[in-house]
Amino acid sequence: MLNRTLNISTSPHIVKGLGTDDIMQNVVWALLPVAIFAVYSFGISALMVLVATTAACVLTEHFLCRFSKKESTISDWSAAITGLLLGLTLPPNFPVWMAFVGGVIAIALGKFIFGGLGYNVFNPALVGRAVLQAAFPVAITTWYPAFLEGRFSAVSSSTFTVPFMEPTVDAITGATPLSAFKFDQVITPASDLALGLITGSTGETCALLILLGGIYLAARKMMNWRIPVAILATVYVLSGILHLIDTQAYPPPLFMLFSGGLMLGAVFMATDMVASPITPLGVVIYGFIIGLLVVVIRIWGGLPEGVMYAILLANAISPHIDNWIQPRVYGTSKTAKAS
Amino acid sequence: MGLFNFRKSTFKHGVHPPEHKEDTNGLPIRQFPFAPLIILPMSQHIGAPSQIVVREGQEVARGQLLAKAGGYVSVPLHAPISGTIRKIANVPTISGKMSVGIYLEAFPASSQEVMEGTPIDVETATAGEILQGIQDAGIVGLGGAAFPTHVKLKVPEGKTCDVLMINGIECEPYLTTDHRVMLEQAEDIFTGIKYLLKATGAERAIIGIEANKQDAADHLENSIPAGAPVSVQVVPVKYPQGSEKMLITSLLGREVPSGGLPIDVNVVVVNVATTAEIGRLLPHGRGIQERVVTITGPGVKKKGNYLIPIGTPLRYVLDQVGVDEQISEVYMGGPMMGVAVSNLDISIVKGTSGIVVFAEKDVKRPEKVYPCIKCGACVDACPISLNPSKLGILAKFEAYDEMAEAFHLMDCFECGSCSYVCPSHIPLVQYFRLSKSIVRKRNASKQSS
Amino acid sequence: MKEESLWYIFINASLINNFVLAYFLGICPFLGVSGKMETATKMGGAVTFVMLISSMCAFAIHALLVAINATFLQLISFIVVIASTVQLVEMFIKKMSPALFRALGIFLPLITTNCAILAVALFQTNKGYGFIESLVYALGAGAGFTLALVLMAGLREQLEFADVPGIVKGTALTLLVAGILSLSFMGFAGLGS
Amino acid sequence: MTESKQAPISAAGNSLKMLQAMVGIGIICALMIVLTFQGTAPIIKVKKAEALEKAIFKVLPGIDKTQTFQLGPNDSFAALEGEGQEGKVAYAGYSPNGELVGVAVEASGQGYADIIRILYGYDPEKQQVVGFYVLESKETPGLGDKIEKDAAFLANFSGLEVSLADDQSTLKNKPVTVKHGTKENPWEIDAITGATISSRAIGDIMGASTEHWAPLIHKNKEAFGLKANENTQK
Amino acid sequence: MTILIALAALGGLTLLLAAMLILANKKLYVYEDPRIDVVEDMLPHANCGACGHPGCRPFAEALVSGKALPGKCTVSSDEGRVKIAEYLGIALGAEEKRVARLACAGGINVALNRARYQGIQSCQAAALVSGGGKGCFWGCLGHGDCEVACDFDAITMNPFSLPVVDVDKCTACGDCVVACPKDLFSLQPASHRLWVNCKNLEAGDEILEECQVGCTACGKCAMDAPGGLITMINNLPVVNYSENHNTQVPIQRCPTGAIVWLDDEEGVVKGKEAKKIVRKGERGMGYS
Amino acid sequence: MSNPIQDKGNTGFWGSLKDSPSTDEFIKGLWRDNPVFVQVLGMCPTLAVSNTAINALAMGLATAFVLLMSNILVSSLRNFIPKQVRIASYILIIATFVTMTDYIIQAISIDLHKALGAFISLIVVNCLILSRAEAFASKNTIGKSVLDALGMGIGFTFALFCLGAVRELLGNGSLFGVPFFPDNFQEWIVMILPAGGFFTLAIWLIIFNATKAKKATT
Repeated sequence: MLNRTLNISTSPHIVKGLGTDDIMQNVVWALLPVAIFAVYSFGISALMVLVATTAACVLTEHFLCRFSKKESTISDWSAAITGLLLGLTLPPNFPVWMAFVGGVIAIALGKFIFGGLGYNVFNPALVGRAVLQAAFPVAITTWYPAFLEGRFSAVSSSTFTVPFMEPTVDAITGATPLSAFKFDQVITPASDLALGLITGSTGETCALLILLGGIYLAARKMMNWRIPVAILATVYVLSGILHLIDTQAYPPPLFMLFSGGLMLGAVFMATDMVASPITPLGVVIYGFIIGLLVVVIRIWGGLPEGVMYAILLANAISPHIDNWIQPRVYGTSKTAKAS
Repeated sequence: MGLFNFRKSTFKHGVHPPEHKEDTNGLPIRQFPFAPLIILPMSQHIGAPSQIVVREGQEVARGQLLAKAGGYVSVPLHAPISGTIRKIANVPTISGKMSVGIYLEAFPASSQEVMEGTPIDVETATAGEILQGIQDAGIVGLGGAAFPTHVKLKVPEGKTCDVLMINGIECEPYLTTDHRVMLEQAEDIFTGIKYLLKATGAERAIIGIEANKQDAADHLENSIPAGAPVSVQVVPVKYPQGSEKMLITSLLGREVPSGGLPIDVNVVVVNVATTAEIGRLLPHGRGIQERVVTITGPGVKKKGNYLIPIGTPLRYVLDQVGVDEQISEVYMGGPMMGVAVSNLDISIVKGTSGIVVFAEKDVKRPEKVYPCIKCGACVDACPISLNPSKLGILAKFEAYDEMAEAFHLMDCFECGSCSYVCPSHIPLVQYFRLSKSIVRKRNASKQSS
Repeated sequence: MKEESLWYIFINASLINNFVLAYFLGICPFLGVSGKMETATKMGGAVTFVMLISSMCAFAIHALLVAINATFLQLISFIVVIASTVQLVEMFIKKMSPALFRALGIFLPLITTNCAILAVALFQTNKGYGFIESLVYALGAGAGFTLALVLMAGLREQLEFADVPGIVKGTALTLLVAGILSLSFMGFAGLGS
Repeated sequence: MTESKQAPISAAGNSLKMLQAMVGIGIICALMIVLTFQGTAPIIKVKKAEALEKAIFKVLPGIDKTQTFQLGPNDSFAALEGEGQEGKVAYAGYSPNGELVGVAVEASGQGYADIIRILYGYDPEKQQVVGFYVLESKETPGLGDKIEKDAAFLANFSGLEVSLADDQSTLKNKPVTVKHGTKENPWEIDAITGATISSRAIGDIMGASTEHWAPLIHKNKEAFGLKANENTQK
Repeated sequence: MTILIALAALGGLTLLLAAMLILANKKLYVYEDPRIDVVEDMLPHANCGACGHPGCRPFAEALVSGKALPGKCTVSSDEGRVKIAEYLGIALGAEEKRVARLACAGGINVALNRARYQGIQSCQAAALVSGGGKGCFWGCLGHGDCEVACDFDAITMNPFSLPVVDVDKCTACGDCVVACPKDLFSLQPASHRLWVNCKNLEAGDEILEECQVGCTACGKCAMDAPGGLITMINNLPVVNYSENHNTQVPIQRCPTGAIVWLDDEEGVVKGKEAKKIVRKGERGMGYS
Repeated sequence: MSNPIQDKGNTGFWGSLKDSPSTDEFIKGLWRDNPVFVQVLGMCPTLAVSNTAINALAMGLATAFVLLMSNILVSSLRNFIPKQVRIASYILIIATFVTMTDYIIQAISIDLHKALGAFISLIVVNCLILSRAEAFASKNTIGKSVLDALGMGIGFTFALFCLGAVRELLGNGSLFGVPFFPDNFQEWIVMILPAGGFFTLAIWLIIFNATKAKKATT
């Protein structure tokens, strides 16, 4: 038995055992309740959207890997996350063909061109959504109220639009809390917001479930809790100050926190590890920038919602944050910084 | 002194690998049988190899000088057993390089009596004499680094040492050598501390022990000789607490400057087993012949802490304790920083603190390496606050100069925390070791040209 | 015409209608020098500086040309005067501050025929800005250019260490990233209204 | 290759040659530009005038003649030939029988992407906006630029109430954009779905401009009409 | 009138501009030898550094200033070097062509592995893990760092994981010498054809367990070689290339083929008594 | 300006194929050295006015016209202009032709002029024109320069058209303003936005890269 050939490798010879695919898989688990609630509140139309984006992302990932003669990387679950997230940011009545296009773009433009998992400098799902928003601005801002009768028996008229054709718009459309505020100065009660009794993108309506998913991931150390905390705190404080200055013109901070895609963005999008800074301080700065941009765009900008743009812009800044904020290496002077 | 004992301060970051110390920490140190043939490389320590002073065919007694120190940063080597010099030739070493060495054939065990040398009296000897004595005894850091102890103890001109730190942390999983030494050789340890205090001129000594060895801490605390300026401090369990720099930060809150030594913050750190060895050898003027080695790991049948003569071949050791049929990996040292053995013909050397054996079923090496997802686990693990994620990416793209200049590559001491936690299973430590060797090579060629 | 506030002029020129990402001005240097952070910041500074100077020149020339009733010479005078002024400034800096010259100087000749510079001159004239407004406009354009350049440089520095597929490598990748940045900047639309 | 080895600086003749070349080219260039300019200027002028005329005809339906007026001191208007001062010009339009149909006014304001410039026709008799045309906008194509094409939106302006308050110096109701489908009053503008911001911008521009111009035009209603009569007499 | 204004304006403007340029030209002209550009164009732009300069441009500068001779550039063709020499009117300064030689023949068909190496597939990385898995401590690890390091595609790994140098493509830039952690490469004049193809410092037939083509330090080559051409140093034969080394005698009795003759046409020529290696597959691990 | 062109002359694959040097001057600009897709020159107008095919075509032709005229003038004056003032002179000449083009387009169609905006004036600083003047026209005869300018100009126009056509087709559902798809076609508005310009050009570059890579392997 002492004549067996030994294996040699570099230390350490033991690993903690938590794999990248485990992390990704857990993110999917954390997203599932949100997705299930989406289907519950918006019916099969929402399910169609989610299935379309997820399938598009996974298939695109697979075929692009084949195309570049690499091993398929769909088994790391990251494409599934992208697809699910993208679906959750789209309106429930979004035409399926557009959702599919969005998924393809998210993976191809948001991930593949940078070299795949680990190199995407932007959150792929948000890249997909940004392109969709720019390409089909009407369809992506046509909302559909939650808890409609018959949502499980029929899809909305726009869901199965013929590919490349304009969707037909239902008579029943709703306004999201943010656009209701922006254009009509109507403030939706915070309880409705938290419980998801509102109009909005499939996955952004139930803030409580999103928070629960986030807490699960943070507890299992699969997500950097500092990011959502920094974002939400920034939004709360900034909008709180504004609200104190002028209660009429500026919405209450809780409304800002729970409306629109902020929760989903802060918990699941901004925390994309690859596109966010790596150091604790850097992460807080990153969160602050997102919060600031969200408040600025929502309150002074032309658009009712700015979470997507805020995160994309912060993604673009995060290499700089990583450059500026390096951990102080043990034994180096406190003032000297890595250049 | 004891006033501050409640302060369980520690260093930043670090990891908590499973300890697995319960297998052996209750087993007393036992004498290991003498191997019929032992192999003694001349480079058992960092620094110049020892120079052989015997010839082939010569008979030597146990404790007799076989090789003298090859310079200041070098130590002599003594015969671990009585026997005949069979051959002087190349012998394999753990580093993979061949080194000059001695093949020593043992006499029957009955004749193994130890030669006495010139004792060094701690009361009368000067610091210089003690340092000389330590070198003559062939003592190197027994914690694993194998750096000649007398060099480490020498306080350079213009610097002072106020604290002598005895390192009883033993943060590597599986290993219990120091634990047993502290339990069984308290007297030697305190004798050793006496020599060390004198040699360094330090005012006090602190013995640092991790909280998982509370029994050892209590035992030492109770055995402190009256009036000795020694205290025992217990620190929380965290890897790599046993690293000198981390220990200094934990116990004193001082930070050793980048590229510097503990003496730069007026501290000298000595491993507890080394201290015990000094306490045992110097009063008799003997040279080091054997050391305590933990033989453990899931692949070992008779696990334990053994007193093994230096030079005993690994093959013989494993043969004696019995190993799993499916033996797959053998590490010298612990699993975090130990070196994988490629060849069982190498022998136990002064720096060998443990042998960990894994059978095939015990090795959980992930098959797939994912790209870095910048999760930051390594950043949170690195005890010296490097950015292993960035360093890893730079290494992958061979930007070695940038790693060294902007990201403090050379400060990395390869503790393995980053690789241990990496969810993508990127061989970070290997990248860094490779990068460091290339940077060193480049710097050397830059200097020469 | 409704007066635009200086603040709006600045925001408009730097963020909403970013010269690079919305108007495609200065794309050549944008593609060329956005590879490294250091050069990007210096280039941004130099461009902003030259924009301010040429904005002043353009204001003066326009006033002069209107006075002598020869506005049809606007373009040719702009380009000639801007080019020569930049050259003068270059010589001046070289003489006065060699350190500044090393930092900015090498970019100056490159900038002379940068479309963003000429565009500042043309746009401010078209929009009928006054002197202060022109300066703010130039400052905003320069800030926007620098911002785009610096963001791009950070991303490209990071992407240098990425497994970018071979056929995308190079200009195509930079353009795609610029496209995504351009999309992100759409979030600023409507600011300040 | 080797010629540049000689220092190209020393000779004064060289400088002269450079001077000659530059000035020579400058003069050739100037000639070419001037000739082109003079050749094209009249055509351009005619085309520009045509374009403006076309726009005025669009916002004031049923006219066949226009006349430019400039706002002078004391809030009075005077007829004008050629180009007027920006921001102080109104264009009166007359029906074939010489009656004043309305006054076209330019207005501008902040849109979603940049300044939007519009021209609208105001009928002082009906106290209504009767026509609307976008002169210049950089609104998002396909979305914001519906303000130029969307038939339903443009229909808002073929009878938008801009009636004066009793004191004749302010508006009774300022025109304002409301959410799509909620238009109730004749002074409200029904927004375009998905292009709320641009629609609102138009409402704001319209509101601000009519507030300024409507009282002025009313005050000088006679001046416009009078001018038209003179024209017909000629 | 417009014409006159325009003429005056532009004329004035250009006058100003011309004056300024003339001034600038006088004040700021920096002379640089134009021949540097020409010579740089003639160089291969490989920037390999084999000439001892950091790149082709510095070499061009050195050439023009007379500090170097064109022959130093080993990458250029003969014509190219002659052309530069003619252009600058200087001597060619021909250097003998040197090539990189590997001193190991232990491919996986003849040499054993001691242990299975797992980790980054690079020789430099493997060498840091107990010296790599190779049975022979001195032998080639076969991960092909040299192949990667070579900018000229002159090195390819053969089916037995041994690098093979394409003598025509090799520019003797020395990159492989640096890349090899076992120091198996060296730059040798192409005329050195008698070659010791092993670096194993051990003696005796035990070596053959690890590698069938290793040098056993039997010393037959040294005995056979004419007049002190070969001496045994540290258990290896060393050829004294300053003697006449154009002889195939020393290789004939080598039992393992560790000393060879490198022939242009036939490639590596082993002696008559060298054991023939017929195995085409991997020899595998030392133990089961 | 920032991209000095290395003239490859008649070497290379295409050069050896075309034995008449003059056709080569023409052909190279069309495809092998296409100013947009291969040399990546003159990006501002390429991206800015390529949102519809007609704009792209007009801009391309305007640029080609300026390129042709300035190449002729530069080439004919090449012995008259001293080396030190050549760049300044070229800028003067180019600016002149651009101003002329500006007025001519205005005279032809005010609407077109409005659509192209300030980008006609910005032809002055199109690196393509200056680099052709500097790298080619100043060293070659009028005839060759004309061919070069035509090749490059048409290549530029062609590239602009490629971009404009794709962007208009997808972004507007039409080509040259004529509807191309059924009535209820969903336009991809992103294509006529700035981002779409970046994306479309990038995709064309990728296609060029891919074909080049394929050619290299076969």
